[in-house]
Amino acid sequence: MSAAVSTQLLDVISGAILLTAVLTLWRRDLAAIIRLLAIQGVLIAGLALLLGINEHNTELYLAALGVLILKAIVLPTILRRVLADSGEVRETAPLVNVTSSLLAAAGLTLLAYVLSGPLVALAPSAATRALPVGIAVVLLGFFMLVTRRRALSQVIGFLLLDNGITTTAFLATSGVPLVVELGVSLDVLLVVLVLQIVAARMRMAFGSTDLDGLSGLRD
Amino acid sequence: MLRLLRTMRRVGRIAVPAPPSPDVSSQDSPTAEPLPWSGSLQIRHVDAGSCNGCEIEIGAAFGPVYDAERYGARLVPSPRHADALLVTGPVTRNMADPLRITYEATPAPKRVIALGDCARNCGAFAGAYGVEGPVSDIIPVDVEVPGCPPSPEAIVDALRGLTGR
Amino acid sequence: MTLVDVGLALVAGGALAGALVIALIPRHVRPLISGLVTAGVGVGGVLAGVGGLSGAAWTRVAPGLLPLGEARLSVDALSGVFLLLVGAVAIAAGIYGIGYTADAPHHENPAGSRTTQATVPLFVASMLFVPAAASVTTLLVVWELMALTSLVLVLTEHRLRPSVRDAGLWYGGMTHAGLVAIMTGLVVFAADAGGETFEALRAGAADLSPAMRSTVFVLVLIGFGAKAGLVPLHVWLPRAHPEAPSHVSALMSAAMVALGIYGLIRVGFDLLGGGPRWWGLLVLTIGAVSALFGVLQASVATDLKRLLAYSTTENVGLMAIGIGAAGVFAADGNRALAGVLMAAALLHALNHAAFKTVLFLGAGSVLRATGLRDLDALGGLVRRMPLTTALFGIGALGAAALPPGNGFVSEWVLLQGLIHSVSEGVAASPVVAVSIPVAVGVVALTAGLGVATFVKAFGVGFLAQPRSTAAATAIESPMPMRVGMGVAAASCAVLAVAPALVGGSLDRVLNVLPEVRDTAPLADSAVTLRLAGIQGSMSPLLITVGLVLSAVLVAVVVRRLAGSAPRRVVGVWANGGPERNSRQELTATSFAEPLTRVFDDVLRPEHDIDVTPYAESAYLIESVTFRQRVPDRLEAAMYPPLLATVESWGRWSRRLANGRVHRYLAYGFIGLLVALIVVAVTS
Amino acid sequence: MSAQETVFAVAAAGIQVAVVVMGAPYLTGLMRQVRARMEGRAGAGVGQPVRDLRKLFHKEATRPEGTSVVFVAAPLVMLASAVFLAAVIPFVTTVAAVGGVSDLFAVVAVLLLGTVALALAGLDTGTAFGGIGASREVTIVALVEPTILLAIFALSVRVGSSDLADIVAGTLASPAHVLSPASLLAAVAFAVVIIAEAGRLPVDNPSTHLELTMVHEAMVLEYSGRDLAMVELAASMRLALLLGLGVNLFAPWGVATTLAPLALLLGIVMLIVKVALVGVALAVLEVFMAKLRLFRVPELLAGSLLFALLAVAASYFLA
Repeated sequence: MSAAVSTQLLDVISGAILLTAVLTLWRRDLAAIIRLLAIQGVLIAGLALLLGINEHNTELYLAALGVLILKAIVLPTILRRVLADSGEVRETAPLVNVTSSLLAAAGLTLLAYVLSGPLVALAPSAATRALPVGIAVVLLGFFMLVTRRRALSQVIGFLLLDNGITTTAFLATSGVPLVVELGVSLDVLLVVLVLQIVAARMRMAFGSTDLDGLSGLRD
Repeated sequence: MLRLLRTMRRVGRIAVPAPPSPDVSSQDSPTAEPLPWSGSLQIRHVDAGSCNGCEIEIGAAFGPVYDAERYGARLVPSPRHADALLVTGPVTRNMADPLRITYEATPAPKRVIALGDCARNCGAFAGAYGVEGPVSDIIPVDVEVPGCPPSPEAIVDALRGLTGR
Repeated sequence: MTLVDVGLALVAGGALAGALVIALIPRHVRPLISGLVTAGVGVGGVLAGVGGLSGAAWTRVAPGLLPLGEARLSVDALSGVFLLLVGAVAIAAGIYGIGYTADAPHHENPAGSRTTQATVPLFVASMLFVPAAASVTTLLVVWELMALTSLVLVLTEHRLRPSVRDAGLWYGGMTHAGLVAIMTGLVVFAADAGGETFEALRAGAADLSPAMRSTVFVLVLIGFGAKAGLVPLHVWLPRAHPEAPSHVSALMSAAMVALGIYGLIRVGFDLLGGGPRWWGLLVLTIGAVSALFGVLQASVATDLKRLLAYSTTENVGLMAIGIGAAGVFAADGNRALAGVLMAAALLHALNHAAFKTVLFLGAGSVLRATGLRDLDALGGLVRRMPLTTALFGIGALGAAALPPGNGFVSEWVLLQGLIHSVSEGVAASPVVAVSIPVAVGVVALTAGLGVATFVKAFGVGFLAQPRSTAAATAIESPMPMRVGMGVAAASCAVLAVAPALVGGSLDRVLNVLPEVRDTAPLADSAVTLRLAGIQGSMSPLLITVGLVLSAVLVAVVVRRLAGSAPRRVVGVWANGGPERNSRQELTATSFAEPLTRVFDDVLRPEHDIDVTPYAESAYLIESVTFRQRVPDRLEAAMYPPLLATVESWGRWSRRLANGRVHRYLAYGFIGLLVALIVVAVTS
Repeated sequence: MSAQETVFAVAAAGIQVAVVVMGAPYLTGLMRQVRARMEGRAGAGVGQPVRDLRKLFHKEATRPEGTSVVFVAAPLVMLASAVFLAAVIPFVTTVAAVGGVSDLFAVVAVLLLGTVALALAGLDTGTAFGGIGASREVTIVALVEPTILLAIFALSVRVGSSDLADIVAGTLASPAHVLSPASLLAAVAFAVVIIAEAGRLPVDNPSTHLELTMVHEAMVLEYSGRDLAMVELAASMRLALLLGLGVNLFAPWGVATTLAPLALLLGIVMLIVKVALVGVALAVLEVFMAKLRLFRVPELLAGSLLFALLAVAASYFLA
């Protein structure tokens, strides 16, 4: 693969990762958001694969496979099951309305570009130039975590955050060591499972997973 | 979206094949001549007091099965855009003036279709206290479509008589 | 004797002699004389401006004229362009004033009073001397004169409406706060530079410490920003401009506000010689916020003159965006781009002066004919006042930044300057890379909302059916008012189709500001506007001609195809209803309702709904009253706390003033001692 | 440019106008036909809008009492702006007779002029629906504007100019750029803009009969005869212009860079083919869409603004 083509592919994939992150903020339909998350998982796996091909790194192939299985298949399946159990199909009333969320997303992305400027300057390459995308996804995930009410949306925000960290890691260092990546991924899986249980408990207790209900628990 | 697409492919074309063009001379009304510059007929529908039976049939005539639009007929939201008024129901007292105003608002050349027995001769409502009279008492009628309610085929035939297609 | 001599002599002599004459003559001839004098002073300004723009530097010193020193005047191209601007506005406003200030048959026009009529030429003259002033003292004196005369004019109708007094208070407060800021800044500057003439300041600026330069810049930015109506110092505009007589509103909004911009350019780029990048970013940010906030308030305003006042904040914001971006690029060493952006700001100042004059004069004609400023009660004026409507339309086209209007031209140059901030392969600094796209977005949203604003002002105010008897019985304004508006509208038209004509002049202006000049920003070409240093060309003339040709072509073809039978006049289609009722029409409030809802979070409008049922039953409703008020949220958030603080200081300081003369003398003595000790310690 | 070339260039502009004026109604007809077929109907045929227009031109024109010259002039302004744009946008060739008219900002502004003329006419009738339509239209216009200008910004970075001819020629010279993230994001943003400006689903439903849901239609309720014909023709021309602009910005292949007759012919054929393809795609997509609530439209536009902003950011940082 020629350098120009791989750079272009890298740009397109990282652009698409950012796009899926933004779309998760846009859509209200939780099923569609989960689908977007799965697509994002595939894209991140593709990114790892591309970097692996570029650097002839077997470890990255394995990482790509791991990411694909976990982020594109396992986690979305779990989320779909939670969704089916909960019966809440839409994020009805986010704390910040969708229009403002999108404008905030624009601001966060620009912020990510500014923040990563010095980092890119350290080792300019095609991969590091796409670094802002990873950081932007982290910020968007955090934003979603902060502004959404449904427990499931929060889990999705958390996953978005994790996807952002993974993307950043791949772009910045061409992948963290495989062991670390696997460890983190298992952690994430664990967290999601715990959150699923918490959400189920919440629903039993309050009848919905609106996190505002929890504020009644303070002393 | 995929589901919808599959449905579309399964159903395919549901419009019935177009029957041969009706013979204009066989219409009930002698004045039913096609408009100049035929092939296009914009219609403003006026419900002058109908029981909504005719409306259901109009809906059917413009639905996918009879597809009156294929002959160049189209319902429009303003009499200014219209070539023909499609009037249903006996004209009630409250609708007599609006009907006149609507007729006045339609640019020439224009045609009026009285649709259904009520519009032609007040049908079952003849002599009722709230009824002013048939459409022809209020504005000049060019085409009459009998029936209570008229069948979609009859409506389509009447429209084709005006579009000339 | 140069053109500038003649012009400024005409300004000074005309204004002083004219004011004296006006004060002595009887009431019924005052409008004519005052109008002619004002226009004459304006002609003097235009002459001086043309002289200044022709390039030769001009300086005159009058020692001993001012109490503390000499009066120093100097006119260069930068002064020239603002002299021209103020002079031209004064000509239109002066002619207009002949009709506007005349008494109506049965009641006295407050704008015809002796004070007001004599003050108008003085106000114009003091404005004209601001760009000509060439020393700190001179500038401050004429600046204060301008502030005082305009304050007198704002208060003209104070007997009619209490809101005028309120407006005067706000205006006086803001303008003096601004004066204090300018004075502090310039005096500190002069003290450090070792001289108070502009030459001395220019020479001494380089030796100032960066902190001192920045202090001076921020202080003058506050002072001139308050005069220019930049957010958050804009609060006086939407109060004072609606309450002043309309020809004065035009002078204030089109000319005086531009002098704030003049001051900023003069001190920031000329005297201080440019500065670090954050100056530019600061001005850019303030400009962007002003543009957006101004247009947002304008788009939901229902008072025509208040709408125009907020639109002034918007347009000044656009100028500030240009100046700020020019500062950023000048600091980065990209002088070609900085030149284009500065040219855009100056061109926009000219365009804004032209269309805002038309609009305020038009609003004045409406006010005079109907007694109304409320768009919700206007309408249908196109039949009663056709010429006023047409002229207002020209102004609105310019203000909406649509081709072939004049506002479009300067916004195009501004956008071109902004979008060429990066070219392929050249990595821009992150700050620029973020702020410039956001600025483009702001300019674009401003343009879009500007369209909505002026469709509302023109469509609701002048078209459709009258919404009140006052609007239904309006009569067209007298000849001088129409001529005054016509002059301004004609200059709009010239600027709209042939902006390339001013290219040479703008280049000479930029020669004064070497920081932002590389080559002539608008290459000289009569037909097409070509930008120097960047790839961009647009021909307003050809676009206008093309549109007209297309319209003729379409008209001819349609006539051939469809004939030219006259249209049958019919009743309005009201869905079969009997007749149209002007209560069915959209009002300005309802027209702006979707925008109000979209920007609900920012505007936070206040609603009052009163439902009055019939006495017989609570379920039968007799009437529903709906009122909406969109308060200025920035003002509400910032000023009450500030005023409360000031008030508490005032209460505290009252303890100092207990009425004993001894104590007052003691304050003076202590003050003197402190000053002496400071001098002793520091020297 | 020699005299002969100028004549050729003027002729090319004339050809563009002729193609757009003749082709636009057929494009509308094609899109309606595609929609009808997908709904299982037979459809009125591709030529139906032409028949409608022919009839409308010969019908009586009316003018509501109490309207001003604005009401009469608005269709003329709208159609004239569309004709002007058909002449100056480089659809068939990038060689223009005169410079300085095909700047993208100016093109967008002239398009806006037509919109504003119609909005004023809607207000001028003094009816509730005309006013509502005008109010909604300018609201949408105000919110679309930032997206358009930012998308233009993103596109102009590549070639260092916002002149359409330069952008098209630049893309022709280096076609790989079309697949860059900046270009793709700008394309998405521009697609939303086209939908909003042309009044298509999900922003506006061009075939609605219900006044309360109308935007564009509500403003033209009072027009009849030749005035209505002009408005309808202008509306289809605007759709054709926007689609043509879209395809030429992102897929300019076939546009002639010379004035050779064969190249011009190819340009015309390619233009028709490309616009027809995009039109069909748009019509197919519309079948699956419902109209958005008016107050959900800002969400869509904020999304497109975000894309445009990202496109600009990408063109800065990934360049």
